[in-house]
Amino acid sequence: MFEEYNPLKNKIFRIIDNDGKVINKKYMPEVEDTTIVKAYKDMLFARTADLLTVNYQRQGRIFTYPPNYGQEAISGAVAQIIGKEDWLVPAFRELGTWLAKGVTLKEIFLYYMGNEDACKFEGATNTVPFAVPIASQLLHATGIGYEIKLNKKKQVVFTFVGDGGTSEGDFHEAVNFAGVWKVPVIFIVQNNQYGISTPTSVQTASQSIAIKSVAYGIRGIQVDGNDFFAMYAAVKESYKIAMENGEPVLIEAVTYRKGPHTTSDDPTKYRTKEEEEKWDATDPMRRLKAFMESKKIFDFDEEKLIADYRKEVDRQFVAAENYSAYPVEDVFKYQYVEMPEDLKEQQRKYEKYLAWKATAVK
Amino acid sequence: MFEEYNPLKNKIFRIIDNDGKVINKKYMPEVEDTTIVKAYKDMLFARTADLLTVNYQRQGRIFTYPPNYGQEAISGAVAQIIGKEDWLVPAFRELGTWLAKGVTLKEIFLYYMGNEDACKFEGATNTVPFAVPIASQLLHATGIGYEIKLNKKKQVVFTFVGDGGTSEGDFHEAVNFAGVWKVPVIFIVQNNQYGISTPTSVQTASQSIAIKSVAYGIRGIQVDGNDFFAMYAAVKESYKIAMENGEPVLIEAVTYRKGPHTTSDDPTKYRTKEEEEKWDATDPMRRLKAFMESKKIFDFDEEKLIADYRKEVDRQFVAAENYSAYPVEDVFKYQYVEMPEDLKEQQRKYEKYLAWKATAVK
Amino acid sequence: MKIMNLVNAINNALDIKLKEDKRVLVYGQDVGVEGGVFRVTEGLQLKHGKERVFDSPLAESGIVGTAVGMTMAGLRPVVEMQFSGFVYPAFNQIISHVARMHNRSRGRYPMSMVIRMPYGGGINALEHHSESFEAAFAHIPGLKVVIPSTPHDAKGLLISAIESPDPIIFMEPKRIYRAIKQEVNEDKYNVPIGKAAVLQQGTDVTVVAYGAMIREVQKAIVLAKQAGISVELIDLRTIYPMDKETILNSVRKTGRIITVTEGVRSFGVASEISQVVSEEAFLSLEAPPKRVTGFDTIVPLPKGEFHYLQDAHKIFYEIEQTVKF
Amino acid sequence: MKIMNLVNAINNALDIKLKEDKRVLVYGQDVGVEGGVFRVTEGLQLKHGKERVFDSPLAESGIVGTAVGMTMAGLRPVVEMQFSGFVYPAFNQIISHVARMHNRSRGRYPMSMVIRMPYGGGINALEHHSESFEAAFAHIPGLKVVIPSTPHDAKGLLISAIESPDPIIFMEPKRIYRAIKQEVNEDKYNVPIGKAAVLQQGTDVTVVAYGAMIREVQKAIVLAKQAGISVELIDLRTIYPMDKETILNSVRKTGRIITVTEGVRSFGVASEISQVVSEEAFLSLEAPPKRVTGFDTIVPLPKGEFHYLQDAHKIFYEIEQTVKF
Ligand SMILES: Cc1ncc(C[n+]2csc(CCOP(=O)(O)OP(=O)(O)O)c2C)c(N)n1
Ligand SMILES: Cc1ncc(C[n+]2csc(CCOP(=O)(O)OP(=O)(O)O)c2C)c(N)n1
Ligand SMILES: [Mg+2]
Ligand SMILES: [Mg+2]
Repeated sequence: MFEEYNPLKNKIFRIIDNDGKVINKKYMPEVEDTTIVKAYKDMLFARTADLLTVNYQRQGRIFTYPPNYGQEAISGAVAQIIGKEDWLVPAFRELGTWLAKGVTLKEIFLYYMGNEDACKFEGATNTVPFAVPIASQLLHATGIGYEIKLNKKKQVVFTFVGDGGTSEGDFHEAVNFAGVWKVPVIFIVQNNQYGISTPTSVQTASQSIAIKSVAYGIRGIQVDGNDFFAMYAAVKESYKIAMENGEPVLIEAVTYRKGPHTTSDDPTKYRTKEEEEKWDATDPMRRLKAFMESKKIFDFDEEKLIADYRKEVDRQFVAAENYSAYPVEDVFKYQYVEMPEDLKEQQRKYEKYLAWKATAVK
Repeated sequence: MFEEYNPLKNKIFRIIDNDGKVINKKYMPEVEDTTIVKAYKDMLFARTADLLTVNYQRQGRIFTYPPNYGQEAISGAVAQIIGKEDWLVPAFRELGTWLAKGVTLKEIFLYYMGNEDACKFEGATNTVPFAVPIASQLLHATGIGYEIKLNKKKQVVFTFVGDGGTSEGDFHEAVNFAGVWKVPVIFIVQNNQYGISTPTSVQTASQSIAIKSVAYGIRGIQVDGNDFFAMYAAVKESYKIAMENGEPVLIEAVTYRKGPHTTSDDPTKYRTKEEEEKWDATDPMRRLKAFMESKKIFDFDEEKLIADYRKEVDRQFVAAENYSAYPVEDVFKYQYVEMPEDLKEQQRKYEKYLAWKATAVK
Repeated sequence: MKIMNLVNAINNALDIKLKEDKRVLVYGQDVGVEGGVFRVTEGLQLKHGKERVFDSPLAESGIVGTAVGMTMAGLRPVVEMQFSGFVYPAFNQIISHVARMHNRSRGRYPMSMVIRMPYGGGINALEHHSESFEAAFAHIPGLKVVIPSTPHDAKGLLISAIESPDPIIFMEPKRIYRAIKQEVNEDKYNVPIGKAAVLQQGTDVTVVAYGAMIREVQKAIVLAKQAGISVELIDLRTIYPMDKETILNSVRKTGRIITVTEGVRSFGVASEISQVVSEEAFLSLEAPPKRVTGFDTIVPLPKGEFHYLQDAHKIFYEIEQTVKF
Repeated sequence: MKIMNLVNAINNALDIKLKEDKRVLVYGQDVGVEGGVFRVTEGLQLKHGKERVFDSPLAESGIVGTAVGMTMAGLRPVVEMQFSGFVYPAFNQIISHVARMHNRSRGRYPMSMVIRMPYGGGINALEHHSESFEAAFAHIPGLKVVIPSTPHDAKGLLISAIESPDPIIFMEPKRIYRAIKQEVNEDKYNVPIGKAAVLQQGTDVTVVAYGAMIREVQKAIVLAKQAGISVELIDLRTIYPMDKETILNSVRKTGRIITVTEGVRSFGVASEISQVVSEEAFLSLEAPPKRVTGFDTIVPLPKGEFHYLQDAHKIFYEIEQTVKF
């Protein structure tokens, strides 16, 4: 696969077309029907949650939120492959992968409600908090990869970044170190065509993002990120390479951010309706559904499912809303494991002030 | 040339062999005999100065110095092409190019004697001070390229970096910005096989450094940097592309640092005699000399020339040694164009202290 | 005169300088088509062209580093960091080149460039979107650090910054980007760099602040007045070089000083101001110089952020304590 | 016991921890085969293998960023920045992750890692090889900043740093790397982080210093003694968290304080120490707290550097002035 789709050939790896028809039998992965159904449901759950979250934001119940809408197949595929012991080093737009690792919606909501407790990720093994400074997380993935190699563990690191993020120096250093150290890291670039308002053509003049793998002597591939099967096959193969050879891989997942950058963003300022419509035809869920229908495995009541999902999402949202208040001590106690005396003193003084305020200010 | 030597083909661009014989007639550049002679003399002057400088350092007359020994053909070629209005954004190991721009040995010596006045580069147009933080200068080159483009000037920017420097994020950002902005910058990577003690194989797993150009959508080429004619032809062609199309080019000049990293370094710690001898056979000056002899244009007394050069080098060295003392005010006066009051006050107080010290301390 | 908020005033300053000086460029992430995430550069690309107002790749070191090159080549770039919390990848370029090229080249290449960035908390933002790192910039020799607190000053200071032959870190208190409106002259004018402003005369205690803290101090002054305390308020406006004279004159009169900043407490701006006063007005001091600042902690996420921020009560509390000393 | 200089002592500390704790790794530019440009890591690769002591690519953000990942995965990397002047490309990783991951993950990922770097002037080096930027690191919440001044302390502090669950910026005064020799215990021992040491008792004035400045102050103390002045000398050893108690106890006794640092004056460590004293021992102060520091300038190249450095005379000059106040 990596030979045939060597990024130098400038070919995108695709398996089904926009109508869900298999156009690349050779590489059609063997996926159990149950897995396909599960993947679709995972994606549907993620999309349902994502759309609802935007609603919550509009209602003023959370702060700014970056939607995943349109990019679900990427995480949908990773979710079927990533294991409990594998590491996830996220960016901030791969909801489905977080859920697969065991991060809960409640935690995610808590995060966008502005509480650090979210990132404990209590039910998720080997999962790192969301990274806000673009591309900086990729180096963490490489470092984790080194530990896996050093201790000869059977693990793979999955890490994510956007097309915009490939412009940062840290992208270069992370993939380069991974190439030199030969560590099992799968770098997934979600090329959703924009970094906020900036199109990929302003980020780089390179023919593709996948081709950047050549600069690091590692395998790379450009995949139709809205094609579940292509993503599944590419990630599966990458996983094998990472696990068996201990080598890094760069996957460019070509997709489209159907929504705004965040709930504060207005994409009509910088892109056209025509463009949006063009990409609409590639919607990953519609394509997968069409495939499933043709295979007669779309045998569930989607409306009903969505209704259930909405309830579940809401339940978790309310749980996040009911999360206990932010105690003063939480401002201080996680700064250090061994807290400096002076910081303790700052806390004491602040508590004294709060006591004063409680009586002095009505 | 850039087609035929596309770095994806993993071919090095070479014109003469180690015995100075032309092995690549197709690309043998048209160079006047007088230019060849001048280039050889330039290289000889640079090498003479360089070796003497190491001596001065051993005598304790300058501080640490990074020798150019073995890398002379790269600057030897650039020197014949770079124009008065072209910009030079140096690293710190391209002596011949500095001299071509009009930097004087005296200034260079002054620099390594530890005086900032060196970097005024009074006789050199469009020449930027040496850059110590590895790779950071490359971004300056791209920025200058933007100005050239904006104001439609007829200029090209030459900038240098080492193989080690390609690992830095700034390398990535600089070449990437240049690709996106399409600006006339020639990035020359002097791949001298080491960054201090670290071999290139520890810097990157990529097949070559030239191939990194692919990641930025720009032209690149791997050149035998110890082959004057190959360097000349590649730089000439790059210059044309930069000037006429306004495009950036990445040249990997493969060479060998025959000396230590700096006068404080001991290369026997990390490389073998055999390796050094192997590379000795590729010495750029010997190869060019062999070519000239075969063409019967080596018609000068080299020993005599070296003797003259040594005198000139020494004259400039002594001039640097006799440079006026470092006045107190120079510590302060260049920090700002508009000096803060408090800094003036710091200077006044320090002068007061010096006056006290002059009387109080015997 | 026109009613402007800080965003309008900064936009206006950029517009004026883009129009009058062809060397001026404006670029950064999303500043072109989008007009910046805070809309500070809105409309400028349309007016001044894509070559002078444009989106850059997503790389802060790249943005600042290329600006260094442009400046050497004679341009006067005004670059934007999308948030001050994302300036760190550019730190090497700032400290090693922006701050030093003029000295390194012995005056040949003055770094007449401006790095703009919204800073500070109070907008319910994600991590890294709320920081106040001015103390570190002010500690870097070669830079000047400017922070306006009103639309009027923002415009005049930014114009001065763009015209300054020295490099300016221009930090914009995003918490009050749209909160403060004022009549602003539409013509060009300058507010000088390095000069503080006495916003209110008083006799009992001097309060020094800047940026979004000014508004909070003003509220605290109302409380203080009710308690019979007369506060002198100084808006620092430039963090470095600091207007020591204005501060010292005030403290010589009041005998007491409190500095209010958003940033981290230790090794912060308040420590510097306090020490300047201790050193140079020691005998005038009737109480220890005090600091009202953030804690030595990371700014908490929105649910905990109010603990970290300075508000009128916290400031008043310290004013009262200092006056009682 | 064995005679060691700072280089030997640091090497010894790394050796001990590499041997006793398999989680410990040492990497950075040229630290493996070459043993570092100052030979601090000499011999360690041979002893502990290429997988645990190795050369990295030339990229500081890469070095620190990968160390963050390794730490999350349970290793305890000790990385080297070749000079503190080259740490800036790693600034984003340090401030955004090293300092914050523990808080961000609410305790799940403590950042038990060490970033070592030689710092300071006085070795006739090129630009960027002489800086002292500890104040900025100390201003970053989440970090601890340690600077030894003797071989004994260097070893014990580095061992404590490697064992610390919090991230440590470990700055090594390269000017005295080989200049100070001492009998050092070859066994493992700890010197606690956050504790200053009173190196000399005195009654007239407290001098706080650290790193290479200690030796200069000691020389100044000889001059002071000749002038009949009794100096109490405190070696700070940890810049953050600062041992306020030791400083305050001393000042309560002497009534006077001078801080001596190599770094830039404004917004520096001396300002913080002074302010702590002003705030908490105001009534004990008989003279303004004073700073003996570098100027607000870039460290000059070797020909001018001596102007910038603090020496015994400059320190004595200030001691005398303060005592006379
Ligand atoms: C270092 C840094 N610079 C700037 C930002 C502000 N910012 C947040 S998201 C974003 C765009 C990211 O684009 P891309 O990498 O394509 O990811 P996408 O949002 O499209 O998923 C920017 C500029 C940031 N978070 N970090
Ligand atoms: C940012 C930065 N990191 C580290 C150094 C220290 N240093 C100076 S030269 C050098 C090696 C450079 O290697 P290379 O780029 O191959 O250039 P060469 O010296 O071989 O010409 C290093 C690590 C530096 N100057 N700047
Ligand atoms: Mg994107
Ligand atoms: Mg090299």
